[in-house]
Amino acid sequence: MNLPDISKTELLRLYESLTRIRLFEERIVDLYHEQEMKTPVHLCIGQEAVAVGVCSQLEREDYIFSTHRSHGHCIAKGMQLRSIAAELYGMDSGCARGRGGSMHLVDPDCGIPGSTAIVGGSVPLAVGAALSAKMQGNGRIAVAFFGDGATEEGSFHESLNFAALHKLPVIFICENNFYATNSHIKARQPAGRIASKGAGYGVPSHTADGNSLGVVYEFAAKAIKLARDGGGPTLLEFETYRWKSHVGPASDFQTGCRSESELLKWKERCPNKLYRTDILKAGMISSEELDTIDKMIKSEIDDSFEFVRTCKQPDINTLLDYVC
Amino acid sequence: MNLPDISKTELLRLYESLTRIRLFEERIVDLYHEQEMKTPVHLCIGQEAVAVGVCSQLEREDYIFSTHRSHGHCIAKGMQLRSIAAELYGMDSGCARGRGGSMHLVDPDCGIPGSTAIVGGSVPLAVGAALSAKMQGNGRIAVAFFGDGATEEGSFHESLNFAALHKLPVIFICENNFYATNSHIKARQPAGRIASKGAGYGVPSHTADGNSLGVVYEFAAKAIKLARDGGGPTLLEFETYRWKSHVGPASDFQTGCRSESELLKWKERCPNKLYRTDILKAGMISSEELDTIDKMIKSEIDDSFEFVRTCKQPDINTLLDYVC
Amino acid sequence: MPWTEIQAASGNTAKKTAGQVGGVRDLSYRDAIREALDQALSQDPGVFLIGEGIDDYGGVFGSIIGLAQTYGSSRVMDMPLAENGLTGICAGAAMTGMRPVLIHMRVDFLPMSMDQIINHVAKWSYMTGGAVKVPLTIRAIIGRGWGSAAQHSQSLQALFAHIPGLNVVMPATPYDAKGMLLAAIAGTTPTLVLEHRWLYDQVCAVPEEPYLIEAGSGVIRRSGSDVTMVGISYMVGELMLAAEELEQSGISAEVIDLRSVSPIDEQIIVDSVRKTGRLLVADTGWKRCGISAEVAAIASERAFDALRAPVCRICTADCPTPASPVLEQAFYPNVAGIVAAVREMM
Amino acid sequence: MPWTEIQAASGNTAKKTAGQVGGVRDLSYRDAIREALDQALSQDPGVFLIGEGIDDYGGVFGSIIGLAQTYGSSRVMDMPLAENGLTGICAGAAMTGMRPVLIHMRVDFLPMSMDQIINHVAKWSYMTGGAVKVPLTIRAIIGRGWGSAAQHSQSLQALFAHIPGLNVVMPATPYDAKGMLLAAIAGTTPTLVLEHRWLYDQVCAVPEEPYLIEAGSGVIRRSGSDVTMVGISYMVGELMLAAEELEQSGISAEVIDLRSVSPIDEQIIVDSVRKTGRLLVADTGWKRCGISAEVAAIASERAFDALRAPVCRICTADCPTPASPVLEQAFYPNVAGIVAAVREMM
Ligand SMILES: Cc1ncc(C[n+]2csc(CCOP(=O)(O)OP(=O)(O)O)c2C)c(N)n1
Ligand SMILES: Cc1ncc(C[n+]2csc(CCOP(=O)(O)OP(=O)(O)O)c2C)c(N)n1
Ligand SMILES: [Mg+2]
Ligand SMILES: [Mg+2]
Repeated sequence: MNLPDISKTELLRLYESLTRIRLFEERIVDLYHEQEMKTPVHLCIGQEAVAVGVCSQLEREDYIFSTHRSHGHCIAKGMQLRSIAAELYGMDSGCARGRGGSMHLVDPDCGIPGSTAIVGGSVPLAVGAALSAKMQGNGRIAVAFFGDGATEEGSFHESLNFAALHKLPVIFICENNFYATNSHIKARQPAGRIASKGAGYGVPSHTADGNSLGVVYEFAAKAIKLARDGGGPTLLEFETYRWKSHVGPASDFQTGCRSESELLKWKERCPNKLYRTDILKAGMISSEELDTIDKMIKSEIDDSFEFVRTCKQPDINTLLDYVC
Repeated sequence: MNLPDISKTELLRLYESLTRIRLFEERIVDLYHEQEMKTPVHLCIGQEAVAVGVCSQLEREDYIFSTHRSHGHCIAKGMQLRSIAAELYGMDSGCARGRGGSMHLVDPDCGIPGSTAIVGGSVPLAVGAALSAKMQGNGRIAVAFFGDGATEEGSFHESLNFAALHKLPVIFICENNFYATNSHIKARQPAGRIASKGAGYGVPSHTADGNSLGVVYEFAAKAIKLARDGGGPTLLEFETYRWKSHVGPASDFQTGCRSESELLKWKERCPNKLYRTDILKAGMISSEELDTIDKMIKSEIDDSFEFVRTCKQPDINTLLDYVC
Repeated sequence: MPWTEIQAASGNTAKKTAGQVGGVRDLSYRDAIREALDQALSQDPGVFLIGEGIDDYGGVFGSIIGLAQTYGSSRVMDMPLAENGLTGICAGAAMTGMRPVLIHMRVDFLPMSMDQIINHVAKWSYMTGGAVKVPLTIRAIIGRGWGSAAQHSQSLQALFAHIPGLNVVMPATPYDAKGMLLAAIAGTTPTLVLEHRWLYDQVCAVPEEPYLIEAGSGVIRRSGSDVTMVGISYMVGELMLAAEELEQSGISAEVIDLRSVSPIDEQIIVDSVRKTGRLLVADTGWKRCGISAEVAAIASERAFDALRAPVCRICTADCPTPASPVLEQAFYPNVAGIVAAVREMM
Repeated sequence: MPWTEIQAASGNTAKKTAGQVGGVRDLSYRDAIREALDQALSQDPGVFLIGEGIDDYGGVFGSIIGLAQTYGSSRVMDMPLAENGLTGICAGAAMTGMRPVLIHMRVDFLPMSMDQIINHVAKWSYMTGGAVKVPLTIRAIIGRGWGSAAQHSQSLQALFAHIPGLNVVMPATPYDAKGMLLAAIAGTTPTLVLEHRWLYDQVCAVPEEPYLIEAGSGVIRRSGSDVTMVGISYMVGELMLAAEELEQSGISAEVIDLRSVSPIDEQIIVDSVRKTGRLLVADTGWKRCGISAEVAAIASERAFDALRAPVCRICTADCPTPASPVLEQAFYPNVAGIVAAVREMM
């Protein structure tokens, strides 16, 4: 058992966040076939613990930068589901006014200056936000979320070097789900090297279980403290797994790109189920309490998609707005 | 004393190569003020041992890729001084027919597919040549020469990863002269990290004295053997120092960008002088023999610059030739 | 329904031009590319394909399906996500005897490798006085629709056409796709082959045996006398549809498929404009300093006296691609817009 | 004689336009830039300068000399050789309250950072529905001469002008350099400021206090009635010299300094062409899909009926820059070529 040493309220807040991400994305799966959500969705089902373990410990003002697979990070950081749902449907009330879609979630009020669909792009942007925080002396920190594939891009290396050189308050969170689209990490990198790259810059680095919220929480806590105390960046590689295909609501093992048995093995280590089991085992929380949360989240999700029906598409006369 | 374990003839060949580079570049220094050599020269005086220690052990068919500071590498790899000198003067008989100038020396017959003035550019090109050699099974290896500054570019990281993944026959030779233009490495990288980057890719890596030809020779020999035997890449960081300013024939300590005392300290460890002393000490070679070589090189250099006077500028009607 | 399937469903349709005669079959754009690559791989051991995840079941939208199985992973290679480095690596291989075909699923990833393309690949031959060539082919696919949005739908041909030392071709038909790809691989000039995703299901007659179509020649897809409509890639089909509609109202439009945006076939433009006196240019990309600007400039330099009306440019709107479907529709030019523009010209 | 000194010596000369009156002094282009940056740094704590080796004694060809001493290394920062990463880092800082000025000694290093510039910086405002702006200024210098060769002398404005979401300005005078740089830093649109190395010694009257010149407006440098000559950056001076020469033979040339290549001041071009009926465009870069193509296209769209002669484009030759001085001279356009072209037009 691996629970963070925090209050019951806090433990429940984490449960709520995990559940919100999972159920929101499952709702996308349910609705996608209607072909009304005309945006490529990269679901993070199976990877929720990383988003929650990290973001739940950040202040609202702290920055995160995410990727094409950003729903989880943004929800965990506190974005309203309504503004995400509306964006998925390209509505003018979406977080990016329908201009961005799934891959470009944004909410500056929640410390989310944006998400990028270019692999590796989120990494230097987060370093820049950390530089900004340091220069302004506002005590904020920045987090870059990215995948195993992104660690192959030069921008990752350039970012680590600069962050280490200036001891910037930034945390590099790599969600190693072992695949980039359908390409296994073995076809792209020498084995087991992601965290070992930190040494090349003098950046403390660890590989850990990304499906255990407790583990993620603990490593993130240390990294956050280090960053806030002026100790500079940390690189954390969390091993995890995505359940759905790279993009879209389907599963993909049928195509032969990976085996069902691999998927099933990881499903047994479902981060949400593991956490639920752990907090129940810990004894101070009842399954009824959790069911109540589930119900609350469901109605929150219902509300967000109902909200979409009240939204308007952008006016085509505004096509050229916001260019700069 | 640090001498490679090779025959007298071989030892003399190394001496010859060191001397050829030094005297050729000193001649550039002498002539540059005439303003006839209208090309930016990045001299490697002070760094000769790296070029010679590595290139002297390569076959003619092996590939090297160099940078803006390429004279030494190309001479050590066997290029004719005439074709270099003519290129410096922009002549049609130059190695690049006057189109390239100092920063783009080339000689495919010597295994030099070219040099690039874009920092970091030589690194992936060399990896590509190694991939080519491996695919063709021709037993060749490739060497990338680059500076400390180049290790900050993303291309360095991307290249190491790919070379390690495919165990390509390529050697990464970093000449760490502690400066990129006038910027000290401390302002650009966390201290002492260049060779430590290799671990991030499982690439054997070493830092060594780049002013000792014997040391360079020994590390290069191991790396070359490993590459030829299918053992994959090696990263070698050789610490050395450039005596002249970043570009041009002058010295630069007067400007305050670095101290004269630092320069003088390194000048005492002149790679050519050290080697000369070592081989004389070893006893089988007399200083008369070395003086004879010096004289021979001098006349070779005289010849190359006299040759230039017989060369023609490119015909302006050929401006659009060779574009593709 | 994966993103990519839906995109494929929305393409316009080209007319089939022949049936199964004498080694000539109807082939889709996707299959024509596949056949070209298959033939190149089998004929020349120096050819290899490389790209991110290209050996997976999708096979780059079907365009190389099965080739990984046939030729093995050393000839059809997966690669790390490192576009600039890999472009340099392919360039280095091309300089030393190989003929790599580097494949990007989206044009939008090319900016990552601009340094190697612009500063190295395009300049190497010139910079070495012709001593070393870089026979590198880069395939990249233009995305469109289903909220691809700003970073997954760019059509950046102008950036590359601007740079001397590269060929940039944009085949609009399966026949051209095969021939231009084979010519790119066989030649010594580094070549960028830009394919529009919405062309992949188009079908036309394609000869079985290998053939080469060199960069630099356009082709007249439809003869006409009242207006010259120059287009590239996916826009050629749109122009054909517009031409049919214009015919209804008695306007005879000539449609030129440029095929190659660098070099550009200036003569075919000039000759046509001299005949029709009017010019419309339709691009898949942006207007400012784009292909349409170049074509317009060529006409006003070399067919000035023949021009009887202002040149008209049909391009995507002056903004990044929006995600919203309604904005997407407003962003892209369409047949109705082309028809209206020509009517205005008459 | 360092490379850079020699380059500086070969510039053409602008006329001084005023003396030391009321806070207006003669200032060199280099000093005007320096003053702008000094004022921006002192007025806004969010402004910082960053670039490779920018804090050294050379101070970016003198254009920021002394500022590192005045403002310290946290406001005038050296950086690693990592152009793409640092562009992203500056973008991230710009999104979160800072106003970075990223400095490149050569335009040729921009292709390294094209992904961040094209895919991120230029698109961020649109992609976020205007929620997040990127007030980033990038300065880059166009090199020329002394065998700078293919990789150290490019003039790549067209690549950036093509992309919506960026301003691209190319001041030709010290006055504009100061005002346009200050406007770039003060605005919220990411802006690329391209400076020609051969302009650095030019001198003109520059007011002491800060002032802003927004991107998008051209200026008439010389009135004339027979031909409109549109130029940018260093070519404006060449056009002025050509205009003087043309005057000798009774040809009255109007010279327009575009100043900004994105947005482009279409109206000033159209109005002038409507007056003169003839158009020549002179660019510091290549022709195909370049600025000259865009200006020619604008004229043939919007001033078609006024044009009395084919448009003429004056650009660098269709090849990479050669190192050899004789080839260099043939590669670059010059005053004689401009004069000859205009004579041909009359
Ligand atoms: C620069 C770039 N190259 C390629 C792509 C296409 N692409 C989109 S997601 C992806 C895989 C990314 O893998 P990883 O970083 O591990 O993230 P994951 O999808 O596994 O979360 C690829 C190759 C892209 N968007 N950007
Ligand atoms: C991509 C790129 N950025 C910047 C430059 C300008 N530049 C030329 S040489 C140089 C320093 C290179 O330092 P290093 O790699 O250590 O090589 P050294 O000059 O010390 O041999 C710089 C910054 C360049 N040529 N290319
Ligand atoms: Mg992954
Ligand atoms: Mg160095």
